[in-house]
Amino acid sequence: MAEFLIKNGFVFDPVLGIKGDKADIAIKDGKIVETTALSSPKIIDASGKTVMAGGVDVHAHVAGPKVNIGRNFRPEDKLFTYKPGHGIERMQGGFSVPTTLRTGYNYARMGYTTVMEAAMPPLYARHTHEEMRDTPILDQGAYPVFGNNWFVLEYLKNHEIENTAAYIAWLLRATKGYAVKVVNPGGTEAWGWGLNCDNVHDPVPYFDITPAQIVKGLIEANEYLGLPHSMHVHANNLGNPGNYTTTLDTFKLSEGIKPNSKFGRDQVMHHTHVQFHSYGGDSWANVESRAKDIMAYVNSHDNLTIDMGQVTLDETTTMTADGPFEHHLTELNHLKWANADVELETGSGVVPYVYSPNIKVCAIQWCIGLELALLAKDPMRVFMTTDHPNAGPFIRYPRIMKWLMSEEARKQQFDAFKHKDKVIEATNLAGIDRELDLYEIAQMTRAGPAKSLGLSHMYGGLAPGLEGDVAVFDFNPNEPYAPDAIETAFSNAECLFKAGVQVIDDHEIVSNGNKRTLWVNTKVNENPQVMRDVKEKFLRYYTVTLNNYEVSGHYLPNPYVIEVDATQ
Amino acid sequence: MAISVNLITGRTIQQGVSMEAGKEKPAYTTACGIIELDPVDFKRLGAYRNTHVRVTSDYGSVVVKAVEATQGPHPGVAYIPMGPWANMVVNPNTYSTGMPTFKGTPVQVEVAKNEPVLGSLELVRKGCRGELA
Amino acid sequence: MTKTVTDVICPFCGTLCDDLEVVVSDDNKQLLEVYNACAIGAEKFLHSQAKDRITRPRMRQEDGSWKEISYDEAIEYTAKMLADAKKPLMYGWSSTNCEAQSVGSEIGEAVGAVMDNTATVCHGTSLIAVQDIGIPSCTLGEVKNRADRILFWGCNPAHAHPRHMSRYSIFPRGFFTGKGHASRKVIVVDPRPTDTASIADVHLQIEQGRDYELLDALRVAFKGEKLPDVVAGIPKAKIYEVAETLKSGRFAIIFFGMGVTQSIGKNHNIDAAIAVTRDLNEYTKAAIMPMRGHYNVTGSGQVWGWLFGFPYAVDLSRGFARYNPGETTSNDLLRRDEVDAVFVLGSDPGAHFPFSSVKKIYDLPSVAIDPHETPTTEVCKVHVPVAFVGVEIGGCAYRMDNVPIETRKVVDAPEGMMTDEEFLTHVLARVKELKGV
Amino acid sequence: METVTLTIKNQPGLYLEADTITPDAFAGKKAEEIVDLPVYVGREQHRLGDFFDVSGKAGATPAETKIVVGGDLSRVKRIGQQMTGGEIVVNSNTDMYVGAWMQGGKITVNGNVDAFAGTGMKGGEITVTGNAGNYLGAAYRGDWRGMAGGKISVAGNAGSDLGTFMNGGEIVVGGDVDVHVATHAEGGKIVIKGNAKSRLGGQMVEGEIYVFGNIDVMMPGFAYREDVDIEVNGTKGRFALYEGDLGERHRKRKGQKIYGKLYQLVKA
Repeated sequence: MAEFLIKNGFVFDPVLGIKGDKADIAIKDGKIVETTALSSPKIIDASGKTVMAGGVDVHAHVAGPKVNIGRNFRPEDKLFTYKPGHGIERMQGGFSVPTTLRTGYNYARMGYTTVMEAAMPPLYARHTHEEMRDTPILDQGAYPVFGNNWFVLEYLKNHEIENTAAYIAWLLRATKGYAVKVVNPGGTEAWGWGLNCDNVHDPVPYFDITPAQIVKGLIEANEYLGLPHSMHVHANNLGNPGNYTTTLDTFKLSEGIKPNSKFGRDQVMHHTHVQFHSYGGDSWANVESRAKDIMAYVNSHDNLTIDMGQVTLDETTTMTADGPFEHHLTELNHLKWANADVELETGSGVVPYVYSPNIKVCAIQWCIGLELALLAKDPMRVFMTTDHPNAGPFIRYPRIMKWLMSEEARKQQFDAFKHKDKVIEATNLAGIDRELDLYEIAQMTRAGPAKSLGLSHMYGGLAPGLEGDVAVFDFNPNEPYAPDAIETAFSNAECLFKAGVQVIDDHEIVSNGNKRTLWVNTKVNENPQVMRDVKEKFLRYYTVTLNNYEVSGHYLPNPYVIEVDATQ
Repeated sequence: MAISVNLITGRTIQQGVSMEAGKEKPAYTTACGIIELDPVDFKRLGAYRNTHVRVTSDYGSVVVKAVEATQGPHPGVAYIPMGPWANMVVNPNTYSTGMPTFKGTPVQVEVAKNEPVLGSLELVRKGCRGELA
Repeated sequence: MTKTVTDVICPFCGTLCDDLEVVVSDDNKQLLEVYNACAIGAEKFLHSQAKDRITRPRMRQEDGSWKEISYDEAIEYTAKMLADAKKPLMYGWSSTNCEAQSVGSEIGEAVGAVMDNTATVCHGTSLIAVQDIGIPSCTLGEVKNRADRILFWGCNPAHAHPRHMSRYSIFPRGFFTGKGHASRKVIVVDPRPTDTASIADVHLQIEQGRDYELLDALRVAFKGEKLPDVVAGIPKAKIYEVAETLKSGRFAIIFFGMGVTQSIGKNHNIDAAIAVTRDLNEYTKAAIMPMRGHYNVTGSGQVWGWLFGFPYAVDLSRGFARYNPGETTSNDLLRRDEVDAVFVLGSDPGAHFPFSSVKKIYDLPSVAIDPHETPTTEVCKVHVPVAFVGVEIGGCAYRMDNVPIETRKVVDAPEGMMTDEEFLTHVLARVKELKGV
Repeated sequence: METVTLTIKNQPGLYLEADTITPDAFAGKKAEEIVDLPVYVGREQHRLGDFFDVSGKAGATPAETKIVVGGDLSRVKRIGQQMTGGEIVVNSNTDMYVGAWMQGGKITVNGNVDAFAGTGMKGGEITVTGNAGNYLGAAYRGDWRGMAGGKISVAGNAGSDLGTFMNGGEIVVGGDVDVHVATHAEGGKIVIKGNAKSRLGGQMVEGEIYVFGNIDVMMPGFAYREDVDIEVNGTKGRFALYEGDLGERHRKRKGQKIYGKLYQLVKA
């Protein structure tokens, strides 16, 4: 394989602790190596430019059934945003819900190389894998959802952690999944009857269990298995005024549980898109930021990581396994609503949404997301996301960088709000003058998420031995720049290497890379009871047979299996 | 004497089975080269069951065998199983939706005792070559 | 000796039953028996064994007769036809697997084709409605386990989806529906007293073509507003009664079919039915589902969705994907003389398009890829027989509720026959050569 | 105002996509530059000059540019698409998408237009002396933002799906209309001087429809309220006022529910 030497760039790498110093980065045989290991590398002159590891997205909705509903039911999202094929690039379409090809190319342009699909309905695992297969360049994995799964509800009702763990291991293997995802625990099952679980103690109809029991039990089962990632939760009560208390109650469920993982993570809970969960007030009229309370908790509890879910002020498409929330949303904005409940497992909904700077609530949401990041004491535990496409499309990450790195850019946005004064009153952001630097950005977008995923042995840094995922941006951090220059430079990587293959050269996509699908194969002790339960449920309640459930290797042409041994 | 009826088309199990067994086979014609009429309409037409009839709309004409409605009564409504016979007469107007108006075509039905019901391949071939009466 | 293959997926309709058992000879050459399938599904498996099956490509001669040609010649003809055309129509894609659909999409992209599937004459108008108003839906297992109000509107599963009622909708005993049929109220809306209507609790024999009005009347009734005395031939008392029945259920499901998608109003009928479903969610839980026809028409819409962003009628001619039914749909393209070549795979427009469109196919350069001899193969210039997907080759298919299932190969195709995917892969390679890419 | 005259000289084998025939694309250009603008037949790109004789020159801005198109344009699509100002006169029947997503200026078609004219129109004026096809002044597929402003006048008949998802602006049809008028509308005004068939105002939230002739079948969701004496586009008379769609959601203003309004002429 080719050798590359990226010379003289300003390097930002939390793994090596380099904070913008000039350094040379060497790539050989797909990995980062010591510069001395190269014999005749292709030289990339990065002088005056920024060099970082490939970006890692811990939470985005980029592949699978609800994403495709979003594409297919929004032809207007593609109007006048088409891009013809060019060179090796195939044709691309879609703004808020891009086609798989555009997804791969646009992440690559931002210097991202690993993207996790945040919610895979197990019964639709094949679909998710088909889309990931057709997403070029990126390494991907998908999180099957567990928080409303009938097996889990029945086992955890009696706190049967070992059975839950055995079932998780089985389902991860059957679906070729990566981690344990929980969305509105219990609430989506309640939505099967048009109901919801509004807080962590609100019992799930019929199943006689509370969201708190589900979340805590799944954390314990996750640690019983020692999976690479922690339990990854989207709590109850998303998007409602006053919901920050539910969020804090959910956080607290992680207390007292220690990580048990050989994969280097320190957290037992990842709470996603916390912006949507940090609202005070009791109505849309008096909704306010509670980011300070939320971050006070996060900053003082190190077994927890979070991501932002930053609102980007775009017209977008919301989609989540939180079925009741999407119904609530369509009743608010009257736009088209898709819902897809999945037997024994989960549900989902999709509704377009316009985050307008002229609407007070949207502007407050924008503030809250930024506050979370700017109040973070440890950027290794607070990650940049938009919960793509829920709070905005992922292509806005460079714009979020601009807002995080420049108080001036935030002021410009405040000035553009119609209800600026009311927004300032309801939030803390105007009083925060912190400006993040690129090192902190690299923590939030590279090293932090990689560590949280249990993948710091592969991604997130530039230390020898890690994957050869390296991005070069046409940005000189040592010279004065306008805020917009950040967005421009980080939207359009000059060079990108993915597993040692040059994917972007001089801002042009030159390779479709060698995408891999990551999944976790967990070895557990034989558990006849769980296997009996699985057989029975398939016989009686599922509409596919057990033998037609497991995703075959055929769907993962280039798998990367992470082996976990939980037999001890 | 011709009668006017409202024609709809659709699937039948016989249409499905014979289609999978081969559209070139006589069973397909038996299943789909028919029009299901209500007894009341048979009376209006003055014809016996299982008589060949000519069905004509603004869009075309086809000879099929008239049989008694299997899922009736539905006076004034006639049914030809989906297939090339029905498609000789259905309203192709899509109203700019892509979808022809397969259901709800006003047609005239008249007795055509001595005219043959063609097989599917022959019907389509002759139609394309302009060889149909 | 024989062996039995279990958990076989039926490649006929969108019900995509996956519990068939097929007995084959030990050498995988002969398919002998089919169990658990409906009459249509069984026939599909058994027909693959027909002795008179066409196993080699053929080309129509000047005198109207067929001449056998090699697969290579068929590939050459197809690739040249597509590469030469300014705007070819590549139609069908519903009776094949997603793997073939994916390769076909790449061909379409390379030649600037319009890609359309059988939804165009089936549930295309449903897809338009979904784009306008959305669709609250669910998997079929949700229906089995929860639904106590089953409404079939303009569909007749007894004939079109024969095992639907026993597997999913009327009869099964699910988790919350332990009494099966007895735990459910079944309503059928159809202008004919169909065989499905005969097992319903209520049949509304609607005046044909007045679905939009009746659906609107239900919405008026939900809100307790006044109705005219009779709507669509149904007395208002009956409409109020049915509205109450739906509202009083714990979980209502509406299944709909060609009765609404193909009658006047088309997408608007579905739009109104979805609006009814939305309304019901203010009182109880409700979902709605199209009774998709071909076993993998849903899959082609999914594949094009993630590759192009649209579920059917995708115009790639300008190098990017555009969509507008009425313009980019097969029957409009053919009627308006807007395409200059026709490629058909996995469908039979010759039998299922209005004849005026069939005549246009006959007048154009055309290729049909189909295991069967059909009215389409009869009017095309070249017919390429292929292996039966789901019988002689596996691959992914999507059920009517979008659940993907991997179909199984149960028996070998006749010696030397290509699969859809193989044929298309060769055509793609040749197209790329011709285009110099 | 400067005038550019286009006369079609070659008919396309299939259809010609000519979204470059707009004052916006022509502004600031001379005839010899205009002939180089791209047009498409299927996947093939051509020059406008391959199909049209071009004479005259454009003004400096779209607003100062008038385009007169002649010859048989029945196989030409997208004339005036997305135009923001200026004027186009089409002296022929023409195909789909005339003035689609138009924001300003004026289009006059001396002939018929096919479907999707005025799709997603925001402003400006379209006048058709003949008939219009389906989806006149309607929204693009999936978009809840249909016609928002401007005016469309058709002397003859219009097809189905007139003003679907209309939010504003005005459509006047001199003749008859086919099924589905103002479906899902949340605003705007539609005047039908001839007869209508059925499905007027289905799922209508707000807006106004005026019908001077017959209505074959009234939506069950429309209820008769009262007779009113009003003047509509120069016609004074007594109209029966219906409100609906009662099955649809409606906003409240000052405690009053706002319905879609359907006026049918009772007596001129």
